[in-house]
Amino acid sequence: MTKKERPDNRKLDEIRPMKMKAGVIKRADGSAQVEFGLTKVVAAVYGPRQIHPRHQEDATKSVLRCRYNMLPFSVSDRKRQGYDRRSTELAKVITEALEPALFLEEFPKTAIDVDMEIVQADAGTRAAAINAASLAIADAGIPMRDLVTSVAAGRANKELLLDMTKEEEDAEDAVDVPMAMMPRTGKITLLQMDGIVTPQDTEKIICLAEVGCKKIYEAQKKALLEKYGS
Amino acid sequence: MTKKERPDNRKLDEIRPMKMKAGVIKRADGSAQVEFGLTKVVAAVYGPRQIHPRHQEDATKSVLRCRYNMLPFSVSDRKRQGYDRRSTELAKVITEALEPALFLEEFPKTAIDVDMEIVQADAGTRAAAINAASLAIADAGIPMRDLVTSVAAGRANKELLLDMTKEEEDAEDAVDVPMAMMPRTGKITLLQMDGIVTPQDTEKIICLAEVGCKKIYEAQKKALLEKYGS
Amino acid sequence: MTKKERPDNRKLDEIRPMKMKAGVIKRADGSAQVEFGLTKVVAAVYGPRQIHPRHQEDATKSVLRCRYNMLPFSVSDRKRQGYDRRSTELAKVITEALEPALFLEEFPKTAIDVDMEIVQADAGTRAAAINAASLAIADAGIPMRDLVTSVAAGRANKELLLDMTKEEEDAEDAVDVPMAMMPRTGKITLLQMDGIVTPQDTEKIICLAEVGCKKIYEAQKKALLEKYGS
Amino acid sequence: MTLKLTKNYILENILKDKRMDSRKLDEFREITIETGISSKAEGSAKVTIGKTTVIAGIKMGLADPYPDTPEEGVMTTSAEYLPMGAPEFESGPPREDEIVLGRVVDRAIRESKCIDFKKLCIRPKEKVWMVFVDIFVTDHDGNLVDACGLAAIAALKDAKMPAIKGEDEIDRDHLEGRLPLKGTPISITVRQHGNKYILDATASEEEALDSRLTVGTNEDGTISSLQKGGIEGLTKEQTVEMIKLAQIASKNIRAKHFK
Amino acid sequence: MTLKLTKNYILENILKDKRMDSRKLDEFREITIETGISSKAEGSAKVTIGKTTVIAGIKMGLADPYPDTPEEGVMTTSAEYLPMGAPEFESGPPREDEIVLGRVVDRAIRESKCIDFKKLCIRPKEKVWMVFVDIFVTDHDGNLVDACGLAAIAALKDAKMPAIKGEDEIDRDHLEGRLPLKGTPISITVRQHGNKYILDATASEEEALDSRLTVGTNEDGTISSLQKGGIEGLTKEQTVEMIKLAQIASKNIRAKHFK
Amino acid sequence: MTLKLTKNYILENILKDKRMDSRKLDEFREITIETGISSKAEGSAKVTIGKTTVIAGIKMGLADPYPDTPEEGVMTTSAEYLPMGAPEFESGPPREDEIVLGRVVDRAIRESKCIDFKKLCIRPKEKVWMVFVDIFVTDHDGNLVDACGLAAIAALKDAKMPAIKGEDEIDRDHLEGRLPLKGTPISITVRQHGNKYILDATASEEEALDSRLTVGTNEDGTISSLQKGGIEGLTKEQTVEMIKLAQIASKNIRAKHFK
Repeated sequence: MTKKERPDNRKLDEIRPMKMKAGVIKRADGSAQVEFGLTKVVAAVYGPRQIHPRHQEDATKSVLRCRYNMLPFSVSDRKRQGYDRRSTELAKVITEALEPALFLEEFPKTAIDVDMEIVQADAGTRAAAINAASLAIADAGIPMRDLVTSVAAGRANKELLLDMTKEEEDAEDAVDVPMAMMPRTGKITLLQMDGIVTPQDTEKIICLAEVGCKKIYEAQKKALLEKYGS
Repeated sequence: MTKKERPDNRKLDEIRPMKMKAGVIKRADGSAQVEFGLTKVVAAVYGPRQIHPRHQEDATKSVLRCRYNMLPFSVSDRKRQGYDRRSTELAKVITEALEPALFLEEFPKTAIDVDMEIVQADAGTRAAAINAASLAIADAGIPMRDLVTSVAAGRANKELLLDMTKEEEDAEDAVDVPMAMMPRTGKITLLQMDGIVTPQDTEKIICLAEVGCKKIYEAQKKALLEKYGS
Repeated sequence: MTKKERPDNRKLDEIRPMKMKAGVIKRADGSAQVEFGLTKVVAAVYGPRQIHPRHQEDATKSVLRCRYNMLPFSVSDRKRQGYDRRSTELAKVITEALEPALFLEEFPKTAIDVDMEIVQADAGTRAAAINAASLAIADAGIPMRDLVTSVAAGRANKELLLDMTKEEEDAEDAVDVPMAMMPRTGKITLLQMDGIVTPQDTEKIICLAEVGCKKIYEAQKKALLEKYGS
Repeated sequence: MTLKLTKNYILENILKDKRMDSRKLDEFREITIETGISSKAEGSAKVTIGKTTVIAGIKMGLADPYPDTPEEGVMTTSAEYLPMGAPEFESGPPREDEIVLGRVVDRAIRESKCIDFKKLCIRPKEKVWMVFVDIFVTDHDGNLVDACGLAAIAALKDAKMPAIKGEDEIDRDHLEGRLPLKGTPISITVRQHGNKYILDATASEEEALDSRLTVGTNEDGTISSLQKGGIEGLTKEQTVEMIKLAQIASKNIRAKHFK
Repeated sequence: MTLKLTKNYILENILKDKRMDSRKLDEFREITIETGISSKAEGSAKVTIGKTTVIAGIKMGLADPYPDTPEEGVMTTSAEYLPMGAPEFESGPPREDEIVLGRVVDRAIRESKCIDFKKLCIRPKEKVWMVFVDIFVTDHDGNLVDACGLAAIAALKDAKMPAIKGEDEIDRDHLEGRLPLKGTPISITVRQHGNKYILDATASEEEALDSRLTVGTNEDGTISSLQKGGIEGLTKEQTVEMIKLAQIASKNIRAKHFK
Repeated sequence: MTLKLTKNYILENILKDKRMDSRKLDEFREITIETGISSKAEGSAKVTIGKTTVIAGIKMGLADPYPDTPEEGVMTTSAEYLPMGAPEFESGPPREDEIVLGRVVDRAIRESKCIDFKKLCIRPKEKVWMVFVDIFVTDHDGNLVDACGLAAIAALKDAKMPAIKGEDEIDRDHLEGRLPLKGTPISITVRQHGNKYILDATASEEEALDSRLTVGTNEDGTISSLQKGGIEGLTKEQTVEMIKLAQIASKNIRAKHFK
């Protein structure tokens, strides 16, 4: 499977060139910048801290609040700022993807706020955002069960492949499966899929995404090492 | 007056075929569905219950809060959801139409919430909504001085008539008089009018609506009997 | 400089015909109407009074809250009501222009609310609004260090001039410098400028505005005398 | 806030035909109507009724006609409480009361058919005039519906028609006469307590007498809109009596202010 | 509110293959599907699953095509909780849960390619049909995603195409057959606890078993959408198992309700 | 929060010509300007001043011209605080401070006439280019106005013009040179305490010295915008002095960063 090549000369199970850096926002408690090819995301974390408005407080745990936002100039046709349904949904599924990795019950009555800003968008923004958020949470020194690692796998032009570009996502037969997991336990914390596919291929795509996550996991750990030494 | 006939073969003082049923929404404290010809409304009640947001609380009485909403597919050209001035006004006049029948002072610091949803609209939606709301309040076991009963009367094609259809409402000389009353005391609790008419005919139209309300009153009582037995 | 004349036959340093009247809104604690040529503003003040919403309360001082609003029919093309960025900015700079004249620390936990409504707009609305607001605050009996006085000076058709009309503001080389001051101390409390000009001319324009403010100051004092006698 | 005591005092006096400002039950406070208060508006008016003041302005715009009336102009009416108008008014999105106020005034104008919308058509199906009627309460001492209705019709009568230049551009420097209007619809609000009826209630009286009927009246004696308000019910007989009172009051105002 | 006790009780029972209403773990409550519930809609349906009720309506409108699909019609789907549907539902802007619900249903329809959008083109690049799918929850006792998905596809199947008259005016009095549809996509939500899986959770069960996977299934055995929900993670093996269960359930529903 | 003690300490030191980070009163922190930070934008830039970071992006769109300038393109500028930029920034509608920030930056660009809007006309009266300047604060340690102004002009200078294909469709794959720009307007904010003036205040210094003047400067020594901020008044003499200081600072920045 790994022999065939793609428009950008990658192998089918090859991830786009990655850049990861922790600690990019000085005021934040933790932050990270992550690039996958032309996709670029900055994430920053504040917390655990007092929660506003107060009525959102939970006496039994910290409330994880995520924002996913595309900057107006991150896409070809300018994106208007403000409420939109896609961003609201992504914030929700990203929150659910990150939460299993955190010990929220140890910080009752507080909030952990994660802001993810898409600077450049070329497919895979939610995966890049999760990777950046996960690094930013670690950078903030918030205890975690494991890093959360994310990538999309799928199908384009009859091939199952990893980490598709926008061009590949636009293929006639495209299937897109964004996935996030905690590599240590293999628990999948985000799974979505769009596009018609057999159950067998679904399983193969999930396996492919799992392989991708493990590679990204190494890159995440390296980025933390670069900041915090060994 | 009752001899002439209308496009749908009704007599001038004849009400469209009615259907009324109490107890249609299982989660609600009380509910009802009411149909007048092609107009179909569902109403449901929650309360008296704790009020949110708290600053709306009234230490001397329960606050009656009504919502009147047309579903997008209840009319020919799709209706967008969200704030609109007509619905806001109708919610207000319907609240005023229902309130005299209730003993709000017996439930201080609470809310009674009435949700009226228009499923199919063909003239007379506010009257149908009031009839349904009134049944739903009774179904919720909230004490009432009397049922509130409502119908529109008016004029079309030179005839004074009861319970007009959309077609009749569009007549060149149309006059529309939605009215609600508590039949036992004859007190009018909602009265609106649109269209040019003499004071004499106004009085006649009000009388016609009064006759209509009394017929509907019987149908409302029957619907409650059907649910609660005799 | 004062020899040349303008489209409306004014001298370069001449202010448009002014009308000022205190006490025009009966319900308000203080109010005033101010006209400069075709520009007409009404301002009214409530306070110091309890503040809503409560979280805006400041334990150390009164909160000055200003609203600047153009009525829909105050301009040629109807102005839609509701949030707009220009009005928000003007409310902010007007608040900063008025605040130095007030003893806010003497009324902790309260609000002073100033509502400025533009009835007719023909250039200089923010200056007229400040003059009206200042009179309204005095009319409300709220203690002040000094009246705040405002006018715009600038350049049009190569001449430096005072209190421009809309026509003059539209000149190719127009420079607009709205300014407010407390005449007794000479302290400038509002200063904005739009248009290309040398630093030397900037200074001259500021001097011109200062002269204008002193004239307006006299008119303001006269308006208060007219209401309150000597 | 009116104390409960004041409320009872007002009600007791009304039963004795007395009002706090010595007016008769069916007597209006002094009305003044001033037009042309904003030169940027196509038409404008300021109406005072006692201490109540409202201002209205007319702007003309261009719009696509509604599909079901392709040859008719359109109108939109709004009423807003300015924060200056009363201590309890606040800046923000329109409140329920303002929306109802705007809609009641709108219907009184619209249903009286005083505007000839056919004459406001520029090109059938494509472009028609839009009449914006914007009303603001600057000083609130009761009876806003009647004051806003008067301000709206006075501003409409004051309005000049701008010209059209080129393709659908409004030329406000050239005027082409007045808005196509006929008649002077006037809304009168009657409030009720027991078998007593009062006109032109002050803000304090309104707190005491919530129950009311607004009647849209025309010159020829017809009526073209009704709106009951308030929580208490009315009998049919009371309704008929209130319509009569509104008719008389509107005739007087029409005679005095719209000759 | 479900007490913590109830939650534990539910979970313990599920481990013993028991549910509070005596159903088997993979058993649905009774499903009813009624179409044509609003004669003003182009298509409509009411779906009940046990005590859960949702209604859906289809309206057809006209729109400009998207620049990247100039020859295809468009669709928009929304799901809303009506205040009547549960004590905790409130009027107001759509909440996060409603948005996700609408988007999951939208994708299940869209990605199954059951609507032939090419046939909804009126004039390429200029005018296409817009399919509005509006879904409302009127009674909430759990499993809203599956109920809303069923209501959407039932309403789409019920829908008639209006005609076009003149220049881009919709003529709803003349109908031109049905919406161009093929297939019956059905979404099934599987919830998980330990190594047990349940279908068609009630509201109480949903509070106890947050972790879930919604699978969009097609008649030919393919799947066209997945959406994991809830805070707990799933293993790959669990995921595969849940997809299988969804396949079986959807086959049964399709056989029984969409013959 | 800066303690009152810190505030007094800052003020006392300034009177002795000392700053907490050892800078001279008229000394800027290190400035870096990086362009091309988003390949999807027509132009983009990231500016850091000490620990303050802002990013700006330019997008080109199509618009109808304003009726009074039928042959000129248009520009819109906004500035927004991202939640990541400071603990007190929150998601939501733009706040007063953000609106003023955006408007001050907008006017400094617009009034300097550095953009040749006539060259941004596609067809007079019908279609013109719209320049969107979107600025975001990602790290806030003071002096946002100057940082945002630098980011805006750097992004504008970085911007390429897309081509037009067919009827008013933007072709971003083909570029047609750069935005028609002349000059490099730079805004400098001077803060004042007693007879001392400081440039490039940090967030802590801003809390201590509220009174300020932002001066929009041009290469030829002219100025094209002024905006006083803060609650304290300024004398005429102070104003003149602050304008001078801004002129000098902007000359240095222009020489170093925009050769």
